Amino acid sequence: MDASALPTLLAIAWLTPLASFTVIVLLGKSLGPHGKYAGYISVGAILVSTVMSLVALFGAWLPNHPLADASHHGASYEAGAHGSSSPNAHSGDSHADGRAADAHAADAHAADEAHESEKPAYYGDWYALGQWGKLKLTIGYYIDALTVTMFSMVSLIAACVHVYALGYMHDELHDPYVDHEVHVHDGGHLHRPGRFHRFFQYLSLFSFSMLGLVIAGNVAMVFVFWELVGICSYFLIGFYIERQSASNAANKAFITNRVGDFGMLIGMMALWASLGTFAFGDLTTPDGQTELGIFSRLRTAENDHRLVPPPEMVAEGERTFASTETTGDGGSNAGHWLLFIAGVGIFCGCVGKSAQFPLHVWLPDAMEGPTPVSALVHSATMVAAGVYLVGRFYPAFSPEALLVIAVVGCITLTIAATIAITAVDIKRVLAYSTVSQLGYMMLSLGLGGWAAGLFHLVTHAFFKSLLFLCSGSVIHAVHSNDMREMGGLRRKMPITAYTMLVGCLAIIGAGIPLTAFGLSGYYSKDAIVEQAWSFAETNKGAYWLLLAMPVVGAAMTAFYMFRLWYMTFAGKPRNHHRYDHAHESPAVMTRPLLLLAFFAIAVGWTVPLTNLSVTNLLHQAEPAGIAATSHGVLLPSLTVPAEALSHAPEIKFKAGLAAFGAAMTGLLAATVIYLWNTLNPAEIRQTFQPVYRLLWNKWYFDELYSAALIRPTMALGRRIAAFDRAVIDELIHGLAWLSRGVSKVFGVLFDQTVVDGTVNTFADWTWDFGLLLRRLQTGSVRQYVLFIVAGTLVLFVAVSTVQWLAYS
Amino acid sequence: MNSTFHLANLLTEPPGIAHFMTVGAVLFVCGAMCMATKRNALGVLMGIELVLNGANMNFVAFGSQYLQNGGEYLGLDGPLMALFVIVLAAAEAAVALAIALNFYNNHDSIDVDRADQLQG
Amino acid sequence: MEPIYWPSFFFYLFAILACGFAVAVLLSANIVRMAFYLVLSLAATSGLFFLAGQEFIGAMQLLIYVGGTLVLLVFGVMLTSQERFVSMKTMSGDWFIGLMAGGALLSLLAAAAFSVPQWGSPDRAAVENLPVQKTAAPIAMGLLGARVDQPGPDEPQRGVMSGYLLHFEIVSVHLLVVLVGAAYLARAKRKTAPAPGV
Amino acid sequence: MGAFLDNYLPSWLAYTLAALVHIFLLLNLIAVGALVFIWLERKISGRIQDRLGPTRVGGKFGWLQTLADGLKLITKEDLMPVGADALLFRAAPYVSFAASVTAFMAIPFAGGAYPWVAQRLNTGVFFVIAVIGLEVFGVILAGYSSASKWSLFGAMREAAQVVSYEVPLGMCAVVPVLLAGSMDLVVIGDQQAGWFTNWFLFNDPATFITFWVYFTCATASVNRAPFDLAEAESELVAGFHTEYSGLRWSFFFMAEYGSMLSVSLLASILFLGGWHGPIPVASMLGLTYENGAVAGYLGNLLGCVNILLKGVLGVSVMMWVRWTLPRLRIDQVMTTCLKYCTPIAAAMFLGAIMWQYYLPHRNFFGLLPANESAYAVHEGWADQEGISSAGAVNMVEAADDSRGGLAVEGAGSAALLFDPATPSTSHVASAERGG
Repeated sequence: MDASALPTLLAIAWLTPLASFTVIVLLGKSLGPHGKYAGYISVGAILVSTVMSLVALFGAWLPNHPLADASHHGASYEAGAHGSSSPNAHSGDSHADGRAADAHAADAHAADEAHESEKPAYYGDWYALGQWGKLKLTIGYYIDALTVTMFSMVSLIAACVHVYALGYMHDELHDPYVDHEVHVHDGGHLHRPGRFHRFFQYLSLFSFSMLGLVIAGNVAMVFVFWELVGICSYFLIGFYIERQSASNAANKAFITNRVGDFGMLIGMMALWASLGTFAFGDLTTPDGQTELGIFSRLRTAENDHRLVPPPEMVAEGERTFASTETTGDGGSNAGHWLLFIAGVGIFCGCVGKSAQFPLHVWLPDAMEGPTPVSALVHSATMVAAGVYLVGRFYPAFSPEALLVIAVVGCITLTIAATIAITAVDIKRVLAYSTVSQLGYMMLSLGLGGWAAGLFHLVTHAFFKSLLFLCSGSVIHAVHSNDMREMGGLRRKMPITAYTMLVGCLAIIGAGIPLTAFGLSGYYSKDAIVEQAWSFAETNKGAYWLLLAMPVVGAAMTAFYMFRLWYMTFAGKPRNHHRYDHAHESPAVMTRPLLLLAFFAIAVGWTVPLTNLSVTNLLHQAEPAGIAATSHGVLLPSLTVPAEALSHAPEIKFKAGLAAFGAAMTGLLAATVIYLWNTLNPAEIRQTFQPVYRLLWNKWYFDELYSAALIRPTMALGRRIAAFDRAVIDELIHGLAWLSRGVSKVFGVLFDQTVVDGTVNTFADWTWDFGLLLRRLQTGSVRQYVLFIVAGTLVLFVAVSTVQWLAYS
Repeated sequence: MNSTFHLANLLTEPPGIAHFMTVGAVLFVCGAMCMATKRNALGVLMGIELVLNGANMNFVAFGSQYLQNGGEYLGLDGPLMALFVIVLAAAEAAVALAIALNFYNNHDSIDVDRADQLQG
Repeated sequence: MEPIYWPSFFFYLFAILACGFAVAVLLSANIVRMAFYLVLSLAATSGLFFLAGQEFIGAMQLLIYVGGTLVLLVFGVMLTSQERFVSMKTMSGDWFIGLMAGGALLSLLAAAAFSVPQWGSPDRAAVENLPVQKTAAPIAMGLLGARVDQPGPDEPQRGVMSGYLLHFEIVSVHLLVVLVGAAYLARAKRKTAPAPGV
Repeated sequence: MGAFLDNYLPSWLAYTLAALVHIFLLLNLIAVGALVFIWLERKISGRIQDRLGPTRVGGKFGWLQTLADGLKLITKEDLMPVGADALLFRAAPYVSFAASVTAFMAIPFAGGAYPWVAQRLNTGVFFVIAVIGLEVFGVILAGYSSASKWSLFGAMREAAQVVSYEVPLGMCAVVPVLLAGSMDLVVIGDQQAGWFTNWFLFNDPATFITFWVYFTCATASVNRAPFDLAEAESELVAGFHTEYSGLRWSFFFMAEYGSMLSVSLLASILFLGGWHGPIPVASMLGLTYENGAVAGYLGNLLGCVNILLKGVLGVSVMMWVRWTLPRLRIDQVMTTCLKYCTPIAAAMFLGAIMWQYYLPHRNFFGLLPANESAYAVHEGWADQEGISSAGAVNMVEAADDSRGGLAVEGAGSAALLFDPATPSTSHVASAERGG
């Protein structure tokens, strides 16, 4: 299939869920008994999406863009590593390094691609919503290997979740549905109509929104779908709207995201004000002119795709930062500052969406939604959006902005991992695990590991959706979220237990160290640690923390994941009532689990006899210019090493061992405490009481926000309301009283004499004139005709006279 | 070309727009006078018809190729307008006649001078 | 001496007929005769239309105006032809004022007609060599919305000079409304009270 | 003819002569026609009523009966009622007769390259219908000016009836115009050349029905039984001509028979192939102008005989109807027009359009392919564009079609409209047109 079919294929994949959404919205419950067929429609739509995405990947993308051999990458590592041996060289040299790497990569790629910079990408506009001056809003697409990969991943996982939800949401088909968690006034439970169709309607919209976000060709469109994703998550988290907690969680997610979006808007404005375009790629206008997109503006070919602020950005920046000092060589840093602000602004949006510190608080609360939603939110859609956007926007991030990203990611991964250790709600453990893994991704992206970060996004999506669906299966079986009431369930539900074990092994990065064999997480997590290692070696000093934290985090990951598995499936049942009640889930739920388990194992592998692997695919999409090592301008000591450098054998060796060691440590600790019960968890808890309290209360973030933001705001609001009532209202009343008095006086003095007199005089004149005209109104048609004739004559004569006077 | 009027070559010169306009003017004025002097409502109606025909004459004259002397030329607009005038005149006659008959029914008269209740 | 230009002869013939019968309409006191003269005047006018090359308009004038409208008028005359209405005298004063105004208007219009040199007689040779102009088809096309006589100024595509389709529709609807309205106005009504003071 | 004589005589004399010849021929046609028709009517009515009709005057069939009647009428005293409006009373018969004669001016009696027609008009159909409609004025004036209530009633009925029936009549006449794509009677007639399958009567079911509606309306508009309300002798003595006698009275009848003939001729041109017989004898024998002037003249003569036969046939049918059907009441007459004829005519108009749109280039109820050359639109502009289709619908289509490009070819369309190649005369011809 021709590559030009890509936009069409992906558009079909993108729009089919929208069609399903529309149908379900319009027909709703009339689709089958209690809206049962709505689920089938939705599943059908997402299956179409999946097929289309896979056709796009295997049928249209890969035949036209053959993947490079992994060994070639290896060769390029050598060259890159070579260059990195003199990191203190003049910055001009680093271009040479980058180009050396480029040259190798170019050999690997198709022969017609003369330049590494020319990454295959298809972009264009489908429809122009309008143009207001410079502001042009379009519905466009930007398709490269990343887009195709994301499409396949998102639609595949969404399809699994849809199918799974058919079984999981089966209760909603009952009419009325009894919500046992909501108590009404008379002490009974809430009875309400089932909302099966509505759930699937939201799922379809969610899929549509996420796919739209991925295919978007410009920032404005990204923002639109960004918000759509947000509102969908709002709907789904608050699906059990009658539960106070669900309602609060939905609000919390939505409002927290708004905070991040505010930053994103600032970043968008900064970019647009200086660059004047929203588009990612270069667009050709109908009159044949090329409008450069954001990426081409920021990384022009003349500058070897280095990030250099374009002149208009410098000018804009100088206007904004009038007092900025100039650098030594006479140039101004204003452009770099603006770039930094834009980057951090965009990242703010990602912080909100991907639940990074300090806006991570919404994600654990989002567990109030049904479990399939959690699976979707945590793997393929909502939170993936933030990471995806960082990856998509990567060319626009300056090294300083990247450092901010890395630091935020590092903090997030640490905090979330520590909280996960103490959580007892099975879904909350997974939620904090997600936050932590997202921190890994952000860290990797921030440290220059573009491919590593996005690779982790893909692998994590698979095993995290697997984990969530498994936990859903468990919850479905025991009707509880609390791990303390579980135990020994592997005998009751083996499929769930062992698929979840696969998920756990994948997330801790289980594999045979120093070889190319392991579960999917093994590849991606090792790549991240390698990049961190490379970064820490290049930038000495306090940057080693950015290496230490992920390694420690890996250990914690292993610990809490296996703590979860042991508490749930191993050992003896703690609550016999729930244990007796437990059963394996139906096939419609377990089959997706098996499929996802397969992917969780294998998604990191290279398909035998081919070069097909996610890593290679992502390398195809690596934005131009970021493969090279870059240096900070505002922070001259900062160097972001090229990703290729991290594959150097000595780093690989050390990082691999460190990651494996950490994971084994964590696994061992969990086994000792929760499987063998050699150490009593309660006693440990007792010993570290303050730390435990801190972790149990999630580092008091909610309390902190409440004390620092919410309560002061409320107090201020009350004060202002009191001021309103006491001062402003009284003032207005007084003024009104005064006006009334004055107008009374004026009414007598002025209105009734002057105004009325004038009006009456005019009325009298009109009356008299009317009496005069009345004589003309004879009512006789014949006289009217005469008037017309006479009028015509007079008009003629008058015009002629005037003409005669004027021209004679 | 010659705006002067020579009796001698009256029959050897083609008629121009001005000739048609003169005929139209006569019809128009006769119609207008009819409207002004006839007391019978139907007489007034006939005057209207004459007026419309006088106007039509101008449309036709300006839309005719044979009368062109380098002046204004309406082209197809001329006959089309004339056509609309004719058709609307028919409609107008129908309504006016209905009004006249109604007037006759109500007042037993068609003297328009009696229809002056609207006088000021 | 140049040969007689026959259209000119017929022009004067019809012009004299039209104007003469129009004056007869004006001067006649008898309403039925007025109608008769009007018929003749309008028929002569249609002859003038034929002379101007507008055969379709001439035929329409005969068909609609003379054959339709005026028959209707005569019909109305007959419906109301009581002895006292057939010949209604007009006041001499009215006559005087009317003739004054009318004469002034006529002289004004005639003066205006002959004041523009381009409106005078065209060149005879040029007129004689003109091909016969087909009138019906362009008018029909014009009513259907396509102007075939005047293509837009150096613009090749269609629709630059729009036709009269909309006007045609409006007139059609108008006629329908008139039909309904006339039928309503003229419908048989039972008189509830005798007319006051005949 | 005038153009021909112009080569040998002074211009004014040539055209005057030509006009006089035309008038002479037409007046003779009407006068002789009236004589024949009156005799024919008497014979037909007699046979229908199981009588012999006139038998004595002039020999075996009483063929001189009408002439004898005419002599009697000429010698009769010319009476006029006391209260009559003298001018109108005298003018009325001539108004009728003039209208009747004028209609013949535009009716062709043979077509082809040299049509036999006094004045060829490119809006011939409307002209004829319009002028036939004027005949009613004489009747109305006669009715009014007679100062007799019988006459007035008759005239009022006539006014209402004729105004109403012109609507369906015009609608019916538009259908052949639509098929031919021209209002020129010569063109319409020549479109139906060849076998009788080409007649518009058989073009499609809509036209077939239209013909009968047309015939009904034509009968009504020439004031013939069963629509002769204006003279209904059972109620109104003799209607509008109650007070007439002598020559004036005979003029009314000449006008009536003239009108009957002209509507029949119009019917035969519009629907029955005009001067083309059911079998194309003339072209089979080579009697066309391609084979010389004499052959062409003979062909035209044959055509003339043909159309006159059809006209006489039409008149005979009218007589047959008159003596067969009882007279309608006035309300029935109006009902027939407004509730039946008009809607049917409108529907048939629509039907003909649809048929033409969906089955173009087909003849004889769509069974035979049409003769393409005969269907070329003869207005002179469509020919050049290679539009060989009949009917206004296709003209519109062609105009819509940018390829056909009537309005497209900027300067070209003016040339199309005012095509000098069209076989027509210069403006001099408008002298005849006026006459």
